[in-house]
Amino acid sequence: MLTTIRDLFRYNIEFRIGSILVTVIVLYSGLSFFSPYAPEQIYVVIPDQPPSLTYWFGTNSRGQDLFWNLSFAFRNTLVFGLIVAVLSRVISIVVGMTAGYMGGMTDRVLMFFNDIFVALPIFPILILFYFVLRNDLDTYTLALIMACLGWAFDARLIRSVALGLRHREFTRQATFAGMGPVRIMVEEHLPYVMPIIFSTAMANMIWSIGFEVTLGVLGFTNLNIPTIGTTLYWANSHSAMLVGTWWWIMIPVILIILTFLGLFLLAVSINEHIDPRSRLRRMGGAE
Amino acid sequence: MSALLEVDAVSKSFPMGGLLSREQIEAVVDIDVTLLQDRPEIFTIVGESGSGKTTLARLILGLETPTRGEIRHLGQPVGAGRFGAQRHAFMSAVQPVFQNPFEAFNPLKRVDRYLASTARAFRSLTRRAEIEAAMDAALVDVGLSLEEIRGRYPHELSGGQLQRAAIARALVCEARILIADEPVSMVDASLRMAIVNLLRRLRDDKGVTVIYITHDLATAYYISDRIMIMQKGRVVETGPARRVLNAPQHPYSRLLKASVLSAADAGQGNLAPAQDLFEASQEALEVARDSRMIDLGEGHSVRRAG
Amino acid sequence: MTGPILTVEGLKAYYQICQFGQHLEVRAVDDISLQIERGEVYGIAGESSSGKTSLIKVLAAATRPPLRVVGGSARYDFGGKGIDPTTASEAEIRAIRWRHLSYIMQGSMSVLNPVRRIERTFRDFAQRPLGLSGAAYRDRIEEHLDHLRLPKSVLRAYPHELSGGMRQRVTIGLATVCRPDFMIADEPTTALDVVVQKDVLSLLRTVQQDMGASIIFVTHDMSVHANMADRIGIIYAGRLVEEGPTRTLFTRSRHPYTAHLVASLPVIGDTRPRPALEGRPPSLANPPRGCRFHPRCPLAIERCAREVPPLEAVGQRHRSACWRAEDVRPLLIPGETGQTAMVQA
Amino acid sequence: MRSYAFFALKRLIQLAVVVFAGTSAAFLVAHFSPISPVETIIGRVSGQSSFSPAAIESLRATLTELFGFDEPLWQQYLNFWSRFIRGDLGPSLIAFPTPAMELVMRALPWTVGLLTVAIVLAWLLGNILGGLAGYYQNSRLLKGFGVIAIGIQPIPYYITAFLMVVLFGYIWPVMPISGGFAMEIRPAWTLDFILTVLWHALLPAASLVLAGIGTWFLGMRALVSNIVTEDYVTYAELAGVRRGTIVGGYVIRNALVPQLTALAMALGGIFSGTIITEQVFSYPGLGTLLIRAVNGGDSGLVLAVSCVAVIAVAAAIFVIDLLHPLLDPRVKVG
Repeated sequence: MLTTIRDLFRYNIEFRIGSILVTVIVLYSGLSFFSPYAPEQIYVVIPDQPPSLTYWFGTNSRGQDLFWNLSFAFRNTLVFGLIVAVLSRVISIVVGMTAGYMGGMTDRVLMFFNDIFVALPIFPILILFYFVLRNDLDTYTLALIMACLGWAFDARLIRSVALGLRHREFTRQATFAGMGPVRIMVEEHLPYVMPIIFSTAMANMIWSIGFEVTLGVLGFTNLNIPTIGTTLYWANSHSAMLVGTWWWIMIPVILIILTFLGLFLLAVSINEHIDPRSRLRRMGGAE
Repeated sequence: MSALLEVDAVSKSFPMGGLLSREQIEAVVDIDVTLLQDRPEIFTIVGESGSGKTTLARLILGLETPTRGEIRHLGQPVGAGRFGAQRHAFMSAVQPVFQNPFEAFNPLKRVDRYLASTARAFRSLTRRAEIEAAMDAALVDVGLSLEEIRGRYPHELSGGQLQRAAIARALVCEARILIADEPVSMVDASLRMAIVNLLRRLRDDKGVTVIYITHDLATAYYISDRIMIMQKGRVVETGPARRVLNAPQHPYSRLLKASVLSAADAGQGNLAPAQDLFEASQEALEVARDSRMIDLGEGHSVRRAG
Repeated sequence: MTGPILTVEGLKAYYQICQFGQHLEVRAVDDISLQIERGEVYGIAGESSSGKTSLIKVLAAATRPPLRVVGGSARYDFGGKGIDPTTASEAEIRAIRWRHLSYIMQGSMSVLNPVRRIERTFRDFAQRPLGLSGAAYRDRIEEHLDHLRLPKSVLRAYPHELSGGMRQRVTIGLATVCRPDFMIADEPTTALDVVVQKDVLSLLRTVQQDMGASIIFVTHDMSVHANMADRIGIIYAGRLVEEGPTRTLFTRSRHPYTAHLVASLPVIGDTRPRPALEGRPPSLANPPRGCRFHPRCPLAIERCAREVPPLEAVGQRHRSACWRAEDVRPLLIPGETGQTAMVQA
Repeated sequence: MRSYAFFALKRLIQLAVVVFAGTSAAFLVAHFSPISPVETIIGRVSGQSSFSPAAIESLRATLTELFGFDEPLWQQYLNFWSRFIRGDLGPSLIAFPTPAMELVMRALPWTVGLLTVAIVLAWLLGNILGGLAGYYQNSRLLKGFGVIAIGIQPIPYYITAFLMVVLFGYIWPVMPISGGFAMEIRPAWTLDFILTVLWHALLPAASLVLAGIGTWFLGMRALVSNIVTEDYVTYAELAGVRRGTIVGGYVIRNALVPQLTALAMALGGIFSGTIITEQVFSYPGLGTLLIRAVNGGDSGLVLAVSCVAVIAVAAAIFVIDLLHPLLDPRVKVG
C-alpha cells in the first residue's frame, strides 16, 4: 500500500500534482487553528485592502483578513466534503457489495432503489430541504442529506466490480473453505473495491463541495459559518466585482479550483492505477 | 453396498427471458447417477457446451436446486443455499476442483489461508499445530508440503503447484467426493497430465471418488472407470468408460468419438467431417423426448427411441 | 513461382517495459529463423507465454509498443513482390493486407464488431482489396459464401445472433474472400466444441488447398497440429527448439520437450500411463542460461546449463536445438500400443 | 417488436415509480415547512391595508380551505395527487393568484431548450474529441485537449457560469449576461426574437458546455483506450480497413453505447447544474423561478418546480433508455 503510493508519487505526474495541491490546501486550512481572529469577528482590520505583505489575500468589505478567514472557510468546506464522502462511501459499499455478491432478487431490489436515487435531480430537493429547515440547515445536516443522496452512482460501480468477483473461481474456493458471506465480502472482495472507493471518494468530495458552494452562494445556508460558499455570498452581496475588490472573489475561486483539480487528479491517477490496461499503455508509452 | 451419492431423476430448467416469459430451458433432464461408498471411482461426465454438464456439477455441489428429483448424500438430501449443520457436513464431504489454477486463489491473499480456513471450519481444529499438521498431510498427498506453500502468494507458485494446492485444500476436510469441472481445459499440455495423474492417484491411494466433467474424450478414456455422455441435457449413453468409448452405440457418442482429433494418425490430414453421424445424432435429438435408456449389459446402457 | 513464401531470419522481438523506473526486457521472440513454403500449413506449437503470439504479431506487422523488433528480419515473397513486415511502411503493409496477407483470430465472441451486421463487416474488409462494387461485388461475396457452405442469411445477422461455430466460419470466410497467398491463424479453434472444431478445421484445410495458400497455424493443442499441419515448429521460451514434418515430430522427435508434448497426449484405445512434465516454464524476463529447457529436462548435462544449443539439421527438413539430440528417443509414440521406450538418461 | 414493447413497458413502470417516489418525497418535505402559505398571504394582505380581525379570520378560513390544510395528511396527499394529475398545484404566492403550474410551464421551455442544446453539444463534442484522443494517442493537439479537459472537468457549474459573467460582463463586456432575450423585442415567432434568444442563450449554453464537456471527453477517451484493445478493432486493423471506418464505425460507435447509459445517469446532475447556471445569468427558466420561489417563501411553487423537475428528468432518462436498444443490437429486450 505505502510502496504503491510512493511509486505513484514518483512516477505518476497526475498523482504528484494532485497530492501536492491537496496537501497544500489541507495545510492551509489547518492554519485556521492559529488564526489571530475568530471567524465570526468582523471589522477587525481595515476593510477593502488589496493583497499586500501585511494582508496576503487582502481584506474584505466586512473588515476581515481574507487569509485567515479563508483558512476557516476551507477547513469547514473540506470537513463537510469529507463527512459526505465517508458517509456515502459506507452506504455505497454496503449496497453495492451486497447487491453484487448476493445477486438475484436482492440485487434487483437494491438496484431498483438505486436507480431511483440516480434519477432524482438533487438540486431542487436540496433547495426544498433548505426551504423547510432554513437556518437549521447547518453543515452537518446538509452533509447528512448529501450523503443520503450521493451514494447511488458509486454503489452501481461497486456492484459491477463485486458482481465480477462473485463469479471468480477464488470466491467459490473461499465458500468451500468454509468462509461465510460476510467474511468473503470483507476479506476477499473488499481489497478489490478499495481503489474504487478511494477514487470515487475524491469525485464525491468535488460533487458535494460543488453543491455546498452553490447553496452558499445563493444564500441557502447558515451564513454565519465561513465556508467557500458563504465567502462568495458575502462578496456578491457587497458587489465585490463592481466596487473593485476583485481579490475577495478571485482568490477563493482560484483556490477552490485548485482544490478540485487536486482531488480530481488524485481520482484520475488512482483510477488509472486500477485499470491494468491503461497501465500497460502507460508502460508502453514511457520510452 | 450403500450409496455415497445418489442423483435421483434430477431435472433442472431455467426460465428464459424476462419475468413475464413462460419459456423454459431444460438444462438437465432426468439424470440418474449412483456412486457407491466402498467403490471409489472416477466417474466422467462428457458433453459439449450446452449439454448441461456444468449445471449438473452445480446441482451436485448444491449451488442450484433441482426443479424435479433429488440429490442425496449418504441418504440425506442436498439442498442449495442451506446453511445449517447438514450443509456443513455435506460441504466437508463433497468439494470442487477448479478450472483454472491461476484463478483458484485470490491473488491478493496467501494460499495457505484457504487451507487453514478449511481445517478450522470443517475439521473443527483450533490449535495451530493441529491445523498445520492437517494442512501438511493434505499437501503431502498431492506431492507438495506445507514448507513450499506457507506464506506464499498465488503469483509466487507455478500453475501445477496452485492446482495441487487447490486439490489439497479439498482434501484437508477429508472430502470423499471431488467434483472437477473441466480441471484441465485451461492448462498447458505439460501440466495437464500432472493433474489427471494426480486425480487417478487420489482414487487409488486415498479412496477418493472423482466426478470428472470434461469435453475431452481422450483424457476421459485415460482415467475414467465409468462414463456418462450427455447431449442437450439428456444422458445418451452410460457405462464402463473403455467399453463405451471403444464401441459407442449412440449416434451422438459416435459423432463425438469421430470428431476427436487423434495424434495417432499424425500427419495424415484426416479431417473429413462425419456428416452421416452428425445427421443421425440430430435425428436422435429430435426424438429424445420419446426415448428411454436400454440396458446393454455390464452396466452399459444407451438411449433409444420408443 | 518457387522459393519460400516467408523467410524469417534471426528474428528478435522483445517487450521493453519501463514501469516505475524499472526497465524490464521480456525476450518473447529470441532469434527465430524459419521458412514457410507455398501451399504449406506450418504449425507453431508452444505453451502459453512461450512467445508464439508475439511471433505472429511481428509476422502480421502488428507490432505495437511495448513489443519491439530488435533484430533479424522477415520477408514475404508474394510473386516477386517482396515485403518485410518489420520494416515496411504503413502504406506498403496496407497494400498487401487481405489481398496477400490475411488473418484468422482466436475464435471468440469479440472478433466481429458487435454493432455491425456481417454484411457491413464484409464490405469494410473486402471491398477495397477486391476492387469491386455493386452487383459484381455482391455476386463475388455470395459465390464465396456458397463455396464455404454458408447460408446467405448470415449476411443480415449480427455477430451475437450466430453460434460460436458459425462465427468462426464467418471469420474464415472473411479471411479467404480475397484469396490471399498467406494466412495467419491464431488459435482459430480454441474454445470451440470438438464437433465444431473438426468442422471448422476441415473447412479451413479445404479452402486453403483450393487456393493453394500457405498458413501459419498457431495453437497449443498438439492433436490439432497432428491433423492440420504439414510441418510443425515447436517454440519453448521464445526459441524455436525443434522443427520438422508432422509425422516425423510425432514419431521420431529429436528434442526432449517435443517428446514430452507428444507423449502426454492421451489417445482413445491406448491405456499406457502418460508422463507429466514437472516444473514450470521459465520467465522470459529472466530466462535460464544455456538451453532454456535444461532445468526441466531429463537428459540435461552440464553443458546444457552453459551453452545455448543451435538449431541444427538432424534429418531431412528436420532441425533440433539440443546438445543431446542423438540420445532423444520418443517416450511413447501415439498409435503404437505396446512397450514404452524410455528415455536414456 | 413485441419484445421491444415489453422492454418499453418495463422502463415505463420504472419511470412511474421514480416520479411517484420523487413527487411524494417532495410533497412530504414541503408539508413540513414551517412557513405556512396562508399566513404569508395574510401577512402580505394585511400589511397593505387594515382589516378587522374578523375579516382576517374569515380570509384565513377561506385560504385554509383553498389550500386544503384543514384536512388530515393522507387526505391532503390524495388531494395533492388528484390535483397534480390535472396539472394544478394551487396558486403561487410570488405572483398571486397566478397558478404555480402556469409559472412553471412558462419557465419550462427555456430550461428544456437551454439544456437540450447544451447537452447535445457537450455530449457530441466531448465524445468525438475524446474518441479521437483515445485512438490517436500520440497527437499533440489531442493531448493538449486532454490536459485542458482535466483542468476544466472538476470545475462546478456555478464557477464556470460565474467566470463567464466576470469575463464577459466586467472584463470584456460584449455579451448579454442576464435575461433570456432583449427587453425591447416583443416575444413572438419573429426572426428578431429568435436571434435575440439565441444570442442571450449563448453564454449560459457555453458555460454549460464548458462544465460538461470535460467529463464526456475524459470518459470517452478512457473507454476508447480500452476498446482499441478489443479483438474486433485489432482484427479490422489487421485487415487494413480504412482508418476512418475503424475510428468511426468500430471504436467510437461501440463506445457510444456506454456513453449513452452514462448520459442517462448524469442527467439529474446536469439538470441541477442548469438550474444554477440560469440563476447566475438570470435566465427565465425553472432555476431562476425556483430561487425566486424560495426567496419569496412560496412553498407551493417550490413544490411545483421540484415535481416538474423530477418528472422532466425521469422522462428524459426514459427517452434515452428507449434509444438504447437502437444503438446496441445486443441489448436483451424483454
